[in-house]
Amino acid sequence: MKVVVVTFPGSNCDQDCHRAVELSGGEPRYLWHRERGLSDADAVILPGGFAYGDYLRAGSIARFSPAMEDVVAFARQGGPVMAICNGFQIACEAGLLPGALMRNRTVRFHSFDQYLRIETTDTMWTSAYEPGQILSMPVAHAEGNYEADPDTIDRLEEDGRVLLRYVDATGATSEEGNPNGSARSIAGIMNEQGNVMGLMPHPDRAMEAVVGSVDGRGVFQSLARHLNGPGAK
Amino acid sequence: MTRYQLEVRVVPRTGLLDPPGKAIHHALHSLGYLGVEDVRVGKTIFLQIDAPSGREARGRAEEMCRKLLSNPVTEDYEVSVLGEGEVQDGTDS
Amino acid sequence: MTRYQLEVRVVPRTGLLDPPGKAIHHALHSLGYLGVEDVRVGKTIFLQIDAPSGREARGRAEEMCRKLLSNPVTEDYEVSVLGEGEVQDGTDS
Amino acid sequence: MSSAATEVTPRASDPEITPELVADHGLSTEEYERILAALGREPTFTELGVFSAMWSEHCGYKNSKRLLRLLPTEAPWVIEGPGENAGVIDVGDGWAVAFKIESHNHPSAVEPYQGAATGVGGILRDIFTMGARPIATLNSLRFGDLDDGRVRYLFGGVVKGIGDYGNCVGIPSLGGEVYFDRGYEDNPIVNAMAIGLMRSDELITGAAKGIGNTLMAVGARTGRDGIHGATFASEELSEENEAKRPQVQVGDPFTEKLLLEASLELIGSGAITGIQDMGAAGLTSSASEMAGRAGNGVEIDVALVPVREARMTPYEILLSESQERMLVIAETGREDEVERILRKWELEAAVIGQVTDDGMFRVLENGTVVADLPSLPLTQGCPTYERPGVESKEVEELRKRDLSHVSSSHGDLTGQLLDLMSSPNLSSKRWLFQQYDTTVRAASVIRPGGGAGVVRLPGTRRGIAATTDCNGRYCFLHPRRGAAIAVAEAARNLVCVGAVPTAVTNNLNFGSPLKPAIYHQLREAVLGIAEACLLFETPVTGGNVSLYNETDGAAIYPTPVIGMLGVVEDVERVCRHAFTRTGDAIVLLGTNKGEMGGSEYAYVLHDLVAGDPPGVDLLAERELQRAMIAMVQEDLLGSAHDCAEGGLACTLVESALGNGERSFGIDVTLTDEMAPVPTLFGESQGRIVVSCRPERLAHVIELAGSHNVPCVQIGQVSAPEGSFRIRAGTSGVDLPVRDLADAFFGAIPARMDSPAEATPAPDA
Ligand SMILES: Nc1ncnc2c1ncn2[C@@H]1O[C@H](COP(=O)(O)OP(=O)(O)O)[C@@H](O)[C@H]1O
Ligand SMILES: [Mg+2]
Repeated sequence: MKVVVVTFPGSNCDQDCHRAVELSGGEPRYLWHRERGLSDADAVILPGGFAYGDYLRAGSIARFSPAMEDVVAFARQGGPVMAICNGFQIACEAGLLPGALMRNRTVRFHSFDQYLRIETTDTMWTSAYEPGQILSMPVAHAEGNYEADPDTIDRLEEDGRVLLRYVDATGATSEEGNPNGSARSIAGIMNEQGNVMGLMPHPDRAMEAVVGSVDGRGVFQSLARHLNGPGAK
Repeated sequence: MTRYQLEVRVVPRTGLLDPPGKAIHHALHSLGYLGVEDVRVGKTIFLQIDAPSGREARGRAEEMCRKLLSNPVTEDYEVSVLGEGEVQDGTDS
Repeated sequence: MTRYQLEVRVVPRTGLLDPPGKAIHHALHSLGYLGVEDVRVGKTIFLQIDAPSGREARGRAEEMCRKLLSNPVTEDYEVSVLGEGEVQDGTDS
Repeated sequence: MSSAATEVTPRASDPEITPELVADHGLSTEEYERILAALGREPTFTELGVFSAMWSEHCGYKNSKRLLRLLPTEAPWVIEGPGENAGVIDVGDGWAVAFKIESHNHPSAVEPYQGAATGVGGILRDIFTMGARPIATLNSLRFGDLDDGRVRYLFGGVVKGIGDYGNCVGIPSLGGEVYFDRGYEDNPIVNAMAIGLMRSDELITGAAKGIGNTLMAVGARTGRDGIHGATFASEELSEENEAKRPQVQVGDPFTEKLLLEASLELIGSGAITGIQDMGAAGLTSSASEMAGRAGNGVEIDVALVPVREARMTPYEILLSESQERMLVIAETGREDEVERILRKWELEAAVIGQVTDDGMFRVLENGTVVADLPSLPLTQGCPTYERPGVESKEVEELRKRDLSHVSSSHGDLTGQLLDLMSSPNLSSKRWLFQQYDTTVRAASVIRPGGGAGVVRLPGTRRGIAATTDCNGRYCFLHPRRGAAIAVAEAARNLVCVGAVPTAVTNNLNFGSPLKPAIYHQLREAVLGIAEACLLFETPVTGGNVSLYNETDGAAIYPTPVIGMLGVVEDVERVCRHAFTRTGDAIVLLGTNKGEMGGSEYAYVLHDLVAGDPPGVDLLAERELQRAMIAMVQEDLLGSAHDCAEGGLACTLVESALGNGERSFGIDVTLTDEMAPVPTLFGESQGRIVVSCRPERLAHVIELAGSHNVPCVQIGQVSAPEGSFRIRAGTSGVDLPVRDLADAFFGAIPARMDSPAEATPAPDA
């Protein structure tokens, strides 16, 4: 799989994503935000970081970059887009995903390992996991509090488009297990077509046991399986 | 061309949760300000815009709000023209 | 007791670097808004305060600014009373 | 030496050079005489400002330079010692590491958020201007009592400032330390350390090489931030409202991130020959130091420097400390290439001058020479002083104070343990480091929360371990021993994870060296560091000196913070501080001597900072280090944790609780022949608590014995969520481990949830 990692000037997880693709047997390539060209891409990653400093609102400025025009077109044609952390914020601002990511309930930056629960495995992003599987991955964000109007959230739930939820050590959703205060403990979602996924936790930092977790591998494996499977283009 | 001073206020939409507002509310209560009943926190953006008319300047600012300065999902905005005049002292950043 | 709506504006002191203002300015230029000459970013805090008089409400808000809402070293503040009245719809956070 | 050819024109608005003005610039009469001799004429106002900055304590190391020469700086693995922007060591596999620590104490006292943020910014620039990509930061902090509202304001602001800056740039925090003690009431300490990685043959230095090469100002524009120079008067300034002159530098981490990437790309392109941060004393120090290092001169026209505000004077432009700026020396003819790289990163670059062959630091304003100074006296000629040092009687008395009532005190030991674990000094620092991104770059093998942190080097199994340590109370009571303990503790923290201690950076935070009692502390502390570093073969490759940390004549505790790096051969084999298995043997390496002087127990339970601090046997430490490294490399251990503040009991609590994932009960019996308080809470050095499978115990004991390290089993790890039980003679502690967890993890959050006060800073 050929995966393009978009680098905005303030991206700081582009290298981590690049490596995660390599570790998953894919061929990563960077795309500078001012450049264009996704014709060779099987998938795109919008990595974490602070794209343009994010002083105004996370992701607000990044969506105007030339590369993003291509990413939006790529997504509209069904191309897989994985939007991690700041990438999730950018994808929401760009209208690729519904809702918005507001300040954490604590008004502090959160950096720790977070328990997550896989809500559905029937997607190109989660097929390598077990239904209901509990994962642990690093989170690192100040604006990860997912909000959308109630109708939108109901539809996400009904369509099975909530992929991941924040849970506590027992695997249950709870106030304590949802530190940033996201609506219905949502940690990751996908768009209607299922080809754009946004998530706040970092699978790209959970690829090797020596750094604490391998629970992020499944996301990349699922994507690889989808791209290499019989239905692949 | 005149230089207009505008103020853009971007505020969290009513009904939506406002974590900074809530945190400040909590802190004010802890400091003993019990009469505080609600706190909401927004952003104020002061713009200096060169435009042929105040109307034009305001129109541009409103466009900027829709495009960049506010998030349509979570925020409302309001533009007001504060004044007009000559180029100020001090260059920009 | 009346409930007063107040607005507190907190702005970075002149001469200090304002990274958010700088970033927005830059972004607006890239979007083609070349007439924008300066951008500065501050906070607006809306308070509802129950107090016996508007003067009292404003006095308290000013005290809150000194104690909590503004940074005495880097920011200036300004308090204005927007209105008074009954308890609004939708209660606080 | 000075070239007679150039005419220096005083500016019309310059104030007259009077003895008062000279004094206001922090220069003594004798120092001013030296300037006159070096110039052969009177300096202009601009020149006086330049000299005053370069001969300040910060740039000139007036009162510390002679002492710093006592530190060992050499070893085969040292690539770059003190003197450059950062030290550089070879860590194997073709990799080198640049690292340094820097203080931002005073700015943080005035504005904690920006002060701390810009401190991080500065130290990162020192690293990437060496051509190294920052891979980790640490921070060493000191505040007053956390029960005080203003202290909470300072602490909260500093932590957020460090976090927001480092998180945005994308550098993981690997660790650090924080202490709360009245000794730092009005003078917080904020020291930031950074570590960067490069190929060992890719070093670039801050030297202005190549006559005719071009000087370029890069990055943010220059504003009137942080201009020192006391109460000078200039026409331009008095026009404005003096009160509005900004005293605070504001950090812009996004611009820093761009500068970081642009600098590394510039260095990689070969289009530049030198690069340096415009840090303290801004353009003046960067330009003159770069000229000085290459033995060349520079010529700058300040009118070409991009400014943020109108009508800035040469004095202001030369001395501004606006953040996120760099000075770059471009090869002649490759300026366009430099500009192209900077434009890619959306940064400004301006040609402001060139490298000359006459050894002069020459400044023009629109072509008119406003300063023309020989660079050598400027950068090397700062007079250095050796001062009289005498120990203060008061401290001597405190040290000799009899603490037998503390040792023999009785009472509820379980309650006392809970009190200690709820002291912010001993409680978990989770509240703080959870605001720092610790996992970005996906290479953090051991994150904050135990002892040393470990980060993996890309494409290898090798890692770098890092720690910062210093107990200011020990240093106050016995500066030389306290400083040696700081080095020994740092090394112990490193060997606990399995790293070989390799090199040191240090930050000397002290009061005014003009006072004999303080100068005594400074000299003694340097001697203590020197002795320990020499013995441990951990050369000092750099550091920072922060003096005059005083308010109303009251100085901070002498605080020589040690930042130490170690090399880990195999990151798959590191050892952590938390117990891992029920049934494991708990083993103590080293001996308890029951020392209570300067202890946390005496502070928390008797409100005392007194007594003779623990002794330190450096040779025994050395043996202990070797034994520990061998044990970790042979994979014998389940955990290892150094005994520090709070003594053995607190070490056992920390190992039982880990970072809160899982808590183990323990069953420990101590048979030392001393009273329970020193048995549990004495702070003897040279001790490490390890745990291992019972079947490996014999091997552990044998290995310790072969290094002459005392080693006994003291108990075992019991069930998760079980009882935490230590018997010491006829008394002891016994409580559910859950209660300890509540105290340990709850202490700082509980305090930080109560309101802080943001009253104006004392000197704002
Ligand atoms: N200011 C800080 N920043 C980051 N991590 C910190 C800070 N203070 C403490 N820590 C982390 O908390 C843990 C415990 O600190 P400390 O008690 O000083 O450890 P030790 O006694 O082993 O030196 C360490 O992992 C340390 O890195
Ligand atoms: Mg320590």
